Amino acid sequence: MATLSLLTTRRVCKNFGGLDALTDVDFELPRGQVRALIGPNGAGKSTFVGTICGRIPPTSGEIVFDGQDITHLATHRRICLGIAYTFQITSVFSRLTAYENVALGVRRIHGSRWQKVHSLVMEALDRVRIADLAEQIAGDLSYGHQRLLEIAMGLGQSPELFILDEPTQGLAEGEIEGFKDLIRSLSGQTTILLIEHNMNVVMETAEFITVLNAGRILAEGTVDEMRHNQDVQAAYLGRD
Amino acid sequence: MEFGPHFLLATLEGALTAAVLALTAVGLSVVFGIMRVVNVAHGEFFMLGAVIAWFVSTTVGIHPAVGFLLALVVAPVMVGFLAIVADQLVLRRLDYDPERTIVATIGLLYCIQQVTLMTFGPDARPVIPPFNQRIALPWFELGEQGFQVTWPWGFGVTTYKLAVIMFAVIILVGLWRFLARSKFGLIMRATQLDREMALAFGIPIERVYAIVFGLGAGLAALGAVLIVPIRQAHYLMGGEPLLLSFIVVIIGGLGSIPGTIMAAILIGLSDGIISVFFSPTLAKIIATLLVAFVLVYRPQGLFGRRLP
Amino acid sequence: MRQNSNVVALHAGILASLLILFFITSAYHNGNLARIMVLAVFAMGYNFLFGYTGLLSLGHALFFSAGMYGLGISMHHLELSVLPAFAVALLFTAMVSAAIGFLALRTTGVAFMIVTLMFAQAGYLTILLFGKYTRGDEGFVIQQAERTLFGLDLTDPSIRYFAAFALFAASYLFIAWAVRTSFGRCLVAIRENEARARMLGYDTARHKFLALLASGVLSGVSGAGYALLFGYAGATFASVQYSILPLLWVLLGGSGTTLGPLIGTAFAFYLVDISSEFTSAYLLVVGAAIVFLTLFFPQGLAGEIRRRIAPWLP
Amino acid sequence: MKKDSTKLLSGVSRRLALKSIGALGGAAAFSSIPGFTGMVHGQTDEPFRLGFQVHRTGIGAAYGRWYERTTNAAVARINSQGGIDGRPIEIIAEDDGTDPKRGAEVVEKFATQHNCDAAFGTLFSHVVIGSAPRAGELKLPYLVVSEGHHVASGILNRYTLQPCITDVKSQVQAMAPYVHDNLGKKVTMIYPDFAFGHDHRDYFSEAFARRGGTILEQIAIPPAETAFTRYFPKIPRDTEVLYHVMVGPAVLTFVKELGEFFGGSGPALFGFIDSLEAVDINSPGLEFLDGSYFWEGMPRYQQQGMLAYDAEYRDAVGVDANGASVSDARDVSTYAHMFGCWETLHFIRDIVSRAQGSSNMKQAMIEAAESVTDITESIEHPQGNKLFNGKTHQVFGHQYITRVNGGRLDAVHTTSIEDTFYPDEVDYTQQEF
Repeated sequence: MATLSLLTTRRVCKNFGGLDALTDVDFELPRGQVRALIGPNGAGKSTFVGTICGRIPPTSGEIVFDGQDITHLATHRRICLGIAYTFQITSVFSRLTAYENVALGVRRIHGSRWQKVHSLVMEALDRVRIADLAEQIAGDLSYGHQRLLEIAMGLGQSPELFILDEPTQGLAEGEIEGFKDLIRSLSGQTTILLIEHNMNVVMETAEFITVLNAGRILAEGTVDEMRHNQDVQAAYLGRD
Repeated sequence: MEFGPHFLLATLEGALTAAVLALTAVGLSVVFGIMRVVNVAHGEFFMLGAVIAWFVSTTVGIHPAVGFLLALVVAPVMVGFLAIVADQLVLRRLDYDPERTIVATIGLLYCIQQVTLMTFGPDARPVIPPFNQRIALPWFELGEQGFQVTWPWGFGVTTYKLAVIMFAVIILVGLWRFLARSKFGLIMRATQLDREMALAFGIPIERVYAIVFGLGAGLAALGAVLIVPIRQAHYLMGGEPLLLSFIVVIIGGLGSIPGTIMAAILIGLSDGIISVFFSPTLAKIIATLLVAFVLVYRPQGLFGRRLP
Repeated sequence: MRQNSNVVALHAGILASLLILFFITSAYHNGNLARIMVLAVFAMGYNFLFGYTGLLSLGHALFFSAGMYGLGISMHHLELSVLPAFAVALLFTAMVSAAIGFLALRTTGVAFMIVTLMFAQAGYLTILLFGKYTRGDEGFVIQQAERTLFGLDLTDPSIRYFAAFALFAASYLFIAWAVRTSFGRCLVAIRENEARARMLGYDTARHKFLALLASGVLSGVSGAGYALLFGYAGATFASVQYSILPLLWVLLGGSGTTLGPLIGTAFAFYLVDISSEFTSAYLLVVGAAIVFLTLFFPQGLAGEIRRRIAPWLP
Repeated sequence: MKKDSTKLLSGVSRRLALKSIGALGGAAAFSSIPGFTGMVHGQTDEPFRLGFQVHRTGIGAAYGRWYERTTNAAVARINSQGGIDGRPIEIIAEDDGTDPKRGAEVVEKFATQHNCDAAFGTLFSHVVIGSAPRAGELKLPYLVVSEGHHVASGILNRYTLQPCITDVKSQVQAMAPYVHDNLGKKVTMIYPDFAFGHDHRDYFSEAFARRGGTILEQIAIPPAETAFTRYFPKIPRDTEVLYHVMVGPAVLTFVKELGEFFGGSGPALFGFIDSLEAVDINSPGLEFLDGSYFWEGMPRYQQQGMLAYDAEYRDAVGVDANGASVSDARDVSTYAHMFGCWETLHFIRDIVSRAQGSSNMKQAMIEAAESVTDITESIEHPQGNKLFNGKTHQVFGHQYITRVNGGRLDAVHTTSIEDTFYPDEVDYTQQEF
């Protein structure tokens, strides 16, 4: 079993000064799956992925990645194990070029093999269709392009697990289509954990959905199962 | 001197340092906290306060006390005004960029020092205190003959030093109440918390910044006027208050006025008291390392909250 | 790839012009340039930490003086010859830098500024405390006769010039190389956004530590070089002023550029030197020039060139 | 000689004439030395370029200003008498910021940019020590007015001389007998915790112990300190004499707080006037100094019948009988030290005259200086007779002890030159040029 699932969390809790953000989250993500993590605002989605990639230390519980307990591992170590994370709020290096933004991630893996780095960077930029903007300063790019750059930064690292925190927020209609294509093209090779509000995107790309509500896992299942789940609908309707 | 009186004397001296330091450091703290500007020229505003005090008190030749009282008003106002001019001419145009303001205020420091050297000269100049009586202090001992009162050699304090401590306390309490109660205080705090939000609420940020910069410089000058009858005016006197205020502001927690005052008391007193136990230069080293280690293990300062 | 050849040409051009300058300038400017090159190493070391890694230290006088006294004490008291003394200086500076890095890097921002300032102050006072060996503020002379390397008299103007050049060139090439490695690029990423760099899998703490170490050692090289070539070690060089000077040089020249420290150091030197000939109020001129530059050349001289003319400038 | 002086007398004011008669006295001191040919034998119109390192800014600024005034007065006098070897002196003054790095740069500038014939005038020891190596390497005669023990200790080089001001080692050891015999046997010392203070600590303690006295406590004050009261409790109760020396901007605070601490009931005070150079002894807060003793290199207040050329020297520099500027009585001079500039300039004139004709003028100047022994009190050397040691490049002279008496400093003792002697620590003449 352990080899099949790439990521497992057991009874992960996070308490922010008396406020329970996460309670006993047991989560399992099989290798190669595209998983969507949905839930109303404040459900704890970002906190949960934060505990996975190490930005937020869990109060208790354990996190296992690729058979290794990473609960107490430093952030950069986890990233080196093959986790890539794109920020919900764009967090590109705004004074560096788009190229350099992606190259930073690539170089961490391939060091100073410049040719290899170059081809991987251009490939990543190409996959999000901004290769022509490579020499632009990231801060000068449009918001949508910055979101895409953020994704390219993750792609460049060829991660085992790619965590995307609301990647389509602020993208134009055409760009969202491109994003869907991208995810589909990755499925099978890369395990993806997608936090997404856009149900359209979720339905079209995810294979499996986990619903988080008030810091607990409310439901899990295939896209179809979730579409008809009463609890899920209640959680969403209750809020919105 | 016996340990007891020595300790008390060092504490008294420490309190004097703390009082003046608190005024100067609060000045730096508001500038630092609200404008996020590291004002390297802050010590020069202090120095200008002392120099103007000398000028006023020697020009108004009626009675030392009259000149001094006049200086107490004139020096802070003049220095504050000069700071506002500097803010308008330089800092505002740099958009209060943290790095560039450091360099620009280094430039200001050179200019102020050189102009003072050319006008005031290189000598240390004394200001006559408005009053200054030495009070010999008694010490109590439980000796063989029971409870005894002694008058240790050199154990004393002057009335002026005591007055400085009291005056500084009054000013600081007044300032605290002003900032806590007044509309301007509210505006200042709002600006400190969130500059963008304050702008959105229609607070004239640039005017607030100018006033804050003037206020900060004025407080430094006020501290200098108080100390100048004890320690003379000199064109290089700005270095130490700058360094100490800087330390105090950080130790106290960025932009926290009560924290700054607490830190000033702590630094002032410990500077005095550590000197009782160690040889002077070693005491300085220990005090300096103490500050460093406090920050290493509590980078947000002793009284501050961790910055996000 | 054209940019690469530009960069190589620039580096070669800078070093070549410094060599040529020796033959075309007067003895006076020769001496100045030697001094500027040695001090530019200090500025480059500072720039490595401040300009590239984004850590503003106010305590670099500590590293400079560690190198200065490392060499000075070994030659003056232990009677070592130049090379071993230089090695001792580097080792000593590396130890000091490592200790400071270990402690001070627990902090960032203003706290880092103060912590480094405090450690440097403690270092300065320690030099005074051990006045018996350091001669405190007065300092001591490293005798002319001792300052020879491979039989060459380092006090001879031309040999001094080339020794300074060698120190400068080695440091310059090291920096030029280091900032192009993935290590150096990561430093820039840390400067821009440390949290993001960490999320790209970089051990930012280790990177910052190594950057501080390199920065400290380069400053120490400069301090040792200064003591060796100009024959003096004194506590003045450990005072606050010498922590602020490299910051000033770097900001004037352009932080985060390989060329900036040299330009800034030379500019500051000649600003003082020339203005002091016209007026005794030269500090006023210097102060006004600094204010003027920050107002109108916010990125420093080399930074402005990069912004306006040559975006490829390293 | 006679011919020279008559030449000078024609067409100059009576005051100048008086001065030049004084000059004859100075010249007389050298007339016995072979090679001395006179002062007005011009060979070239090229000015004698003299680099003057001035502390215009930094902690030495108060001294620098007066060093500059004294220098200008001496240059005016020398030039009016025909200059150095017939060449007018051109002073190239440059600020060293009281900083050893800038100091060394300035010396380089003198040597390589301005082609100076010599450099002189530095006061602060760290500037001297930082600059001297460069002067030596550039083979520029470097005559300092610093009172530091650096020259005679042997750490400098053949081109560095201190020809007209006694060093601190001599000064302090010459004080020990008087302090011991007249003020008290148990001394506590307060001094700044850097090299200058350490010289006081070491050399006074040694000399005082030799005399049979005891040093009870040595209190070193950290540099740049601005508050002192907290250090005073360390003064032992049985202290008979408090020996104090302090430099820097906070000296007045130091002395004032000392007074406030004792409140008129303390031990006898003996201080180095360095603590109060450029400070009016009648400043508010210094009243308690009345009756205390000071070392002075040259008495600030004019003394009746003591120094024959003092009045004329004061007149030339523009200092009144109280040691303040004639134009501003509040502007007190650094009288105890600045005579060194005046005397050094005249010393330079003399050694150049004697080196005249040499193909290597700079080397010849040093050799001429090394052959000097006695320097006679004269208008050129108004501080008094001196003995120059050519081997150690250091001069030895009389020291003065004055007592504060109703707002002025009255001389109570003049040490002999012998009191300042100590064994040679170096022989610079053995070094190559």
